[in-house]
Amino acid sequence: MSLLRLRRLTKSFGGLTAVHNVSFDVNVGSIVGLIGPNGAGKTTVFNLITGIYQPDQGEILFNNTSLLGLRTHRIIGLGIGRTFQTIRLFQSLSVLENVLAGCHCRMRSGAFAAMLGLGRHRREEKEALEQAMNALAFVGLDKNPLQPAKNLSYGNQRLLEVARALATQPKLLILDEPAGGMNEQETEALIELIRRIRSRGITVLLIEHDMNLVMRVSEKIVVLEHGSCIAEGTPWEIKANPRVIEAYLGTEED
Amino acid sequence: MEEFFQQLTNGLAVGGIYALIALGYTMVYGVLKLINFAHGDLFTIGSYLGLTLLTSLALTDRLGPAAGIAVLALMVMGLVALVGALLERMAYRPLRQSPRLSAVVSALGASIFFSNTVMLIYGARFQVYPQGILPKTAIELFGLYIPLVRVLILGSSVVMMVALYTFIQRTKIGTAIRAAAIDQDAARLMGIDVNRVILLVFLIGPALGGAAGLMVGLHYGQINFTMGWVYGLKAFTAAILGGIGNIPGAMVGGLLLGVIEALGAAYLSVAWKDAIAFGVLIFILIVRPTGLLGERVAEKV
Amino acid sequence: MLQLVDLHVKYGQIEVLHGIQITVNPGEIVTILGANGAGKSTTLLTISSLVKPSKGAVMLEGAPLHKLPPHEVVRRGVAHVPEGRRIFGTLTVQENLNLGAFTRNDTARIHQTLDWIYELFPILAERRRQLAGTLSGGEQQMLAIARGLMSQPRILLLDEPSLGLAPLLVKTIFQTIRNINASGVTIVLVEQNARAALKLAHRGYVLEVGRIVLEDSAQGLLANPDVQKAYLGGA
Amino acid sequence: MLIYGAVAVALAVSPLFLNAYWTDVLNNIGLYAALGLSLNLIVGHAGLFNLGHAAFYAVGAYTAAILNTHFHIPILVLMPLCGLTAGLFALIVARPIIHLRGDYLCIVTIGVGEIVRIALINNVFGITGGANGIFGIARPNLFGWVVRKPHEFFYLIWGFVAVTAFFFHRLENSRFGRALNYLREDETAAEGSGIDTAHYKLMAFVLGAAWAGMVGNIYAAKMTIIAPESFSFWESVIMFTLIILGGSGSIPGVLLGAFLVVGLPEVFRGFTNARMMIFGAAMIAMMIFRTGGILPARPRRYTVPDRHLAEESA
Amino acid sequence: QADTIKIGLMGPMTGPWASEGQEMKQVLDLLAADLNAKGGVLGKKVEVIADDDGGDPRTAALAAQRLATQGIVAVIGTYGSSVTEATQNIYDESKIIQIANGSTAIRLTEKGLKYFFRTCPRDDEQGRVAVQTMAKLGFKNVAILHDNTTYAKGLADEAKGLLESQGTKIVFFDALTPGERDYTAILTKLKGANPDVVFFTGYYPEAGLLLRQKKEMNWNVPFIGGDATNNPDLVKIAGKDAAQGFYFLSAPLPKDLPSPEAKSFLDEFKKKYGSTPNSIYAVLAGDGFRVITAAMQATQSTDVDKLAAYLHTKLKDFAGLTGKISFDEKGDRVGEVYRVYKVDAEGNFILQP
Ligand SMILES: Nc1ncnc2c1ncn2[C@@H]1O[C@H](COP(=O)(O)OP(=O)(O)OP(=O)(O)O)[C@@H](O)[C@H]1O
Ligand SMILES: Nc1ncnc2c1ncn2[C@@H]1O[C@H](COP(=O)(O)OP(=O)(O)OP(=O)(O)O)[C@@H](O)[C@H]1O
Ligand SMILES: [Mg+2]
Ligand SMILES: [Mg+2]
Repeated sequence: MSLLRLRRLTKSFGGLTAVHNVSFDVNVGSIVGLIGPNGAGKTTVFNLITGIYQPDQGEILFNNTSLLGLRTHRIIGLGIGRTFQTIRLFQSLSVLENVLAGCHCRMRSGAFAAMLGLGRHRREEKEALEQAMNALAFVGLDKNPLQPAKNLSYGNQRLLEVARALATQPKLLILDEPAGGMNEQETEALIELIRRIRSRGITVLLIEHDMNLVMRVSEKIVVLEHGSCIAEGTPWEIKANPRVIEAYLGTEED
Repeated sequence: MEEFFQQLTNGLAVGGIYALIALGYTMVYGVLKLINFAHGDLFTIGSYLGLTLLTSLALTDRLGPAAGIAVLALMVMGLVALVGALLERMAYRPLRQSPRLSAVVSALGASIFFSNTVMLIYGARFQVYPQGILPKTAIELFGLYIPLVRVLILGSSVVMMVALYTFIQRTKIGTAIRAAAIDQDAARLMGIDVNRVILLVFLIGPALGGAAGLMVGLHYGQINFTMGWVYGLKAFTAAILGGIGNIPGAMVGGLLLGVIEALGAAYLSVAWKDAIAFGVLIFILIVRPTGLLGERVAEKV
Repeated sequence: MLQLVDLHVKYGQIEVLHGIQITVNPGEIVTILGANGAGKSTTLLTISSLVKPSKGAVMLEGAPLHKLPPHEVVRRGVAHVPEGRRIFGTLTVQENLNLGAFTRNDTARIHQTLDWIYELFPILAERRRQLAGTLSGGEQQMLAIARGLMSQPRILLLDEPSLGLAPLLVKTIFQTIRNINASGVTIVLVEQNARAALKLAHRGYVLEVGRIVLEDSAQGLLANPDVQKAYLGGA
Repeated sequence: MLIYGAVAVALAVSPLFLNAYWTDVLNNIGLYAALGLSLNLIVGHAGLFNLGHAAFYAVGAYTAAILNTHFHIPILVLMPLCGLTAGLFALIVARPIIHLRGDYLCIVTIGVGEIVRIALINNVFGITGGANGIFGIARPNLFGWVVRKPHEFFYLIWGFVAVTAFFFHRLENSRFGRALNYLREDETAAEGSGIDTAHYKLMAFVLGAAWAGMVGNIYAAKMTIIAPESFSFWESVIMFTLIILGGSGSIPGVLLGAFLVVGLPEVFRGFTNARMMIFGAAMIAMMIFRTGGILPARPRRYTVPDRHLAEESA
Repeated sequence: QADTIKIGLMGPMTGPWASEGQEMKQVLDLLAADLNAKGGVLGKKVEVIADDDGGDPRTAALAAQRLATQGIVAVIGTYGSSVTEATQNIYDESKIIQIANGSTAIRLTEKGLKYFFRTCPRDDEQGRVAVQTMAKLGFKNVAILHDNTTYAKGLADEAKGLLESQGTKIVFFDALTPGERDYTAILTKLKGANPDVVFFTGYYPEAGLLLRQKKEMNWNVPFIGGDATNNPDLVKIAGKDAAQGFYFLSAPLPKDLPSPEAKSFLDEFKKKYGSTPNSIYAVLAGDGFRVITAAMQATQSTDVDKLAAYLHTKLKDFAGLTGKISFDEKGDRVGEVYRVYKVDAEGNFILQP
């Protein structure tokens, strides 16, 4: 059963068609990789899914509801969590508060409840704190939750983004180059993490240029070039696809 | 119809001065992302310095009107540029790494400091430029009556705008200024001396403000120590209207603001003139959130 | 040629480099390996004088670089392609490249360099009028590298040049680095892709929490079991 | 905490030792402190560059003045209504402009402030009294206690400040307060974490404005005459300045800022002519001395569940 | 018990009207020094305690609080009507006599405050004189321009009502924004309305610019100004050419006062400060000072109730610097105060018969 369904998605900027007629499905519980040369339109696809851009044409269905025209925060509320290609943390806020941002959309109490210090509000705050700490523990960042996010090293900032996205309690998690700036050892840990996320019942869609990671975690891979889908299949199929080799992978020499 | 065109020329003359001040505003903003609230007071200082130099050196008597005013303008621009550079050094440079709004407060402090210093030196009373320095000639055209001075004001604003635009867009230093505006450290890695660039901007912007101050003094005759606040606010409005940081935008914004004010006064209500101008501004910003010529924000996620 | 002598660097109160010694000989490619947060980027920033050492010195051919402002360092022929690209988002691709050549005055030669750059990265030629901020992540990375090359430096500092680049392009970039080096440019390379970096480099240093723990020829490091375990994904 | 308690006690007994003038200076400081706290929500927490806050203050003050002079409704009874009208007004004007960025928003708020002031001067709807303003506003009457003298107002005003600080402190440390900080830090990231940024920006405006409207009510009661010049651009500038100077986003900072910005010129009064010049220079000096404000906001405190702390020590 | 008698002065020492306030202080300092040289009042020296109202109501309220704590018997000032208004209650509640010098708004004395007086006339009287003058000069179509300040709007409304009631046509009625430099848009619009005369009720800086720019536009319509245009700087701003022929209303200028008091005062002022006072309001502040000290002398008391009663009923035709002074039961100055002046080619203000 498909959780996310993209149909004939098209988006252009000025004269440039960044995404052209892209269709693919992401099945419930699967890990799907989205790859392609630089500028192929991968990030743009993510931005279309999360409502940062509106498609010129096409259809995006999540759990059979259309996402077209919805603002980003609504889409997140429906159960899609995301990370950004260039890290976008709340740099001067604490690690914990970054994750609490993710909890926000699952909380209800408003300004007046807070001002009056209602019990409901206090209970909710406590729960959120608990959940945020759990998310941090899940990615292994719960050691020093009150330090500002900017003090984390690059790789840990990426993990923090993942924790924040997890705190929104997504059904689908989309990751844009999560391994960027990580060394091989750290990438190994990330692979482990992605598998654990999936085993919690969360579907994952990811962009990555690290082929080691993509090939090992994905069940399905979609390849974009110049905005269009040029291949779709299992890692083995993709690795062997001459078009993908020519456009993206290059020949293995070592 | 005749009245309409007359009002249009009235508006353009006022707008020319707004534009000139707005150019300086926009330049400084462009590089430091700082709303330099003291810019209006540099304008005031320009007009007071102009008065002092004019009366004490008697330049126009010695050199004749045209040359006299030209020399005067250069002196005023030079001195105000110096004050501007000093301002940058004392009030803004120490705050370069701090939150943006802190620098805004420093700018407000500088504005208070300057205007009250002028008051202490020159007194609270209005000061008056000597009469008859500028030619009283007027052009009569299709029933319109346009004093020559106004054409000169408008003309010099346009000339300065074009010169500045060419400088910023076409020269290497200009590109360096724009780069420093975006990311100072990255600009340093290109070999750009960012402090020099900022200093340069704080020489050019205030010089333009000073020139505008002199113009106002010569043309309108009457100056006082609080006028910079009003002109500064108008120029800021003009800069935003055109898209802040954008040089032709400042020009367009300034002229447009002048015209809106004149036409608003003429056809709607004099008393509501400023409210009308702000109303139009707000409307334009709702339609075009970064001003008329403002660049789109190139931010990609 | 370039020498870091007992370099200590602090951010605020916290010291992140604790006395680093690195020597780079003319014509070499030297790579610095290290985990996240080890201080690799900080080292490069100190060389280009954007960050000032609290103790120690950076010497270029015997002259202290750390006493110069960053723009002077560039004039001495040191180009730095920084972490996180730092391209000028609201300027066009072309203007970004022009700024790379800010310190040069030989207009004719600049055009030659530009042609070479466009040949190297054809996509940039296509996008030369586009605002750099709207480029894709990888395109921005190419632009950052290209901009660094525009100054025709004697020493090139590269901070994770392969970040976010597609596999094919990573190969191209590494080949380019090799070519540039062959043309006589000295290179200091910081890379997460340690294997590729070591294949390219002549020598390497391993940095751990602000200290140099290992220094060897590239082959030596590739063969070192500790290095293999920590940076080359085991075995 | 101890220091704050001591300061609060000292403040509470101060009217006993001060003459009417200095008590009235404290009253003015209190009014600006309350205004500063309300603007702090918008500028300090949500990071929205608002230089037109006086408009909302004016709406509250005029609502109080008009209803009190026309219908003789006791002025303090009108306080919730003043908040409501100011908040509603903010909702209406802020909705179309809330998406504007930084300095564009700034000029629009200045514009709104000026439009309101000009409308008041021009006696809009024939009810604002034009440049004369509205006079003859009745003194507040609290259960038979008529508030008239400066030290009587002192307790009314500072009582209101205390309540404000208490409420806003709780608000800061809640989901609402955090949401404002998220959008200040990075709007795209906030939206991408599931926060309705437009809604929260609007709510910051509305709540801040409503509070300023209530302060307007107290101001009208204190002055018994209000006129447009009390709601000029300069007023907005003062409110803004005191926040940044004191420490944006920090309640103690804003209170201290009110003391500095409103109190210092009074202290410099001895210098008559040079007073404002010195004040301007002092503003620059203070900003350079503490670039983030004198008492900058401190990180929020959380009691992290023990489970995680245990791991830390392990 | 106190060894001096303290009299407050509240004026705009800073802000847009700072020049007015500073001159008020000069006048009072001079008069007090004079008086003290002659032995003071009730055997005590008089001390003037000046405070700054900044030309703004809230600053004024603070200044009033401050003055009220300093043991003053009376306060002179201030200039602007809305500024005065913000302080009236404070002085009244503290039982301090207030004698305003420039606040002409009608309502200030309509509140029944026992301790409030003013040496300047009211707007309604000025309005009446203005309308009489316009009728005398034979103007049929009148344009009225004010600046939306309390004072100017009040005067404009007053004149408008009177003119309309006698059937004169008002062809223009609007307000300019004070503090600007360019009024050509308004002048162009005014010209389009084709009036016989323009009555400008605002202040001299704007009046000067209006005259100057009107001249530059080559438009020769007569202008009449209210008493806020009475200031020699008007001619400096407008230039003699442009100012020539401008009419304005004012309390008689010091130079036109034949009284020996005025003459000697002016001489002394010039001796001390180098020039004669610019503002009639500064001189009116001086009259406030002289009236209150005279009342103390006459009643041999500093009791405010006695003083107020004396000023309301007993003081008759006191020889003030600006003419004879008496107060009615509201605290208003009685008698015709306003005169009409015209600017001649030399820029002198000539009293019209
Ligand atoms: N806002 C925009 N305005 C103009 N062009 C854009 C914009 N966003 C993206 N583009 C262009 O669309 C193309 C696709 O960009 P996108 O970021 O989706 O690439 P990508 O596949 O994520 O590449 P990478 O792997 O390098 O991150 C690029 O060529 C880019 O220049
Ligand atoms: N501006 C800064 N302020 C405070 N601490 C900083 C700053 N920049 C870096 N650090 C800290 O200094 C240390 C070294 O950082 P640096 O960026 O040099 O590491 P790196 O080796 O380049 O890591 P990465 O591989 O993640 O890029 C880290 O602990 C980091 O948290
Ligand atoms: Mg991408
Ligand atoms: Mg790094």
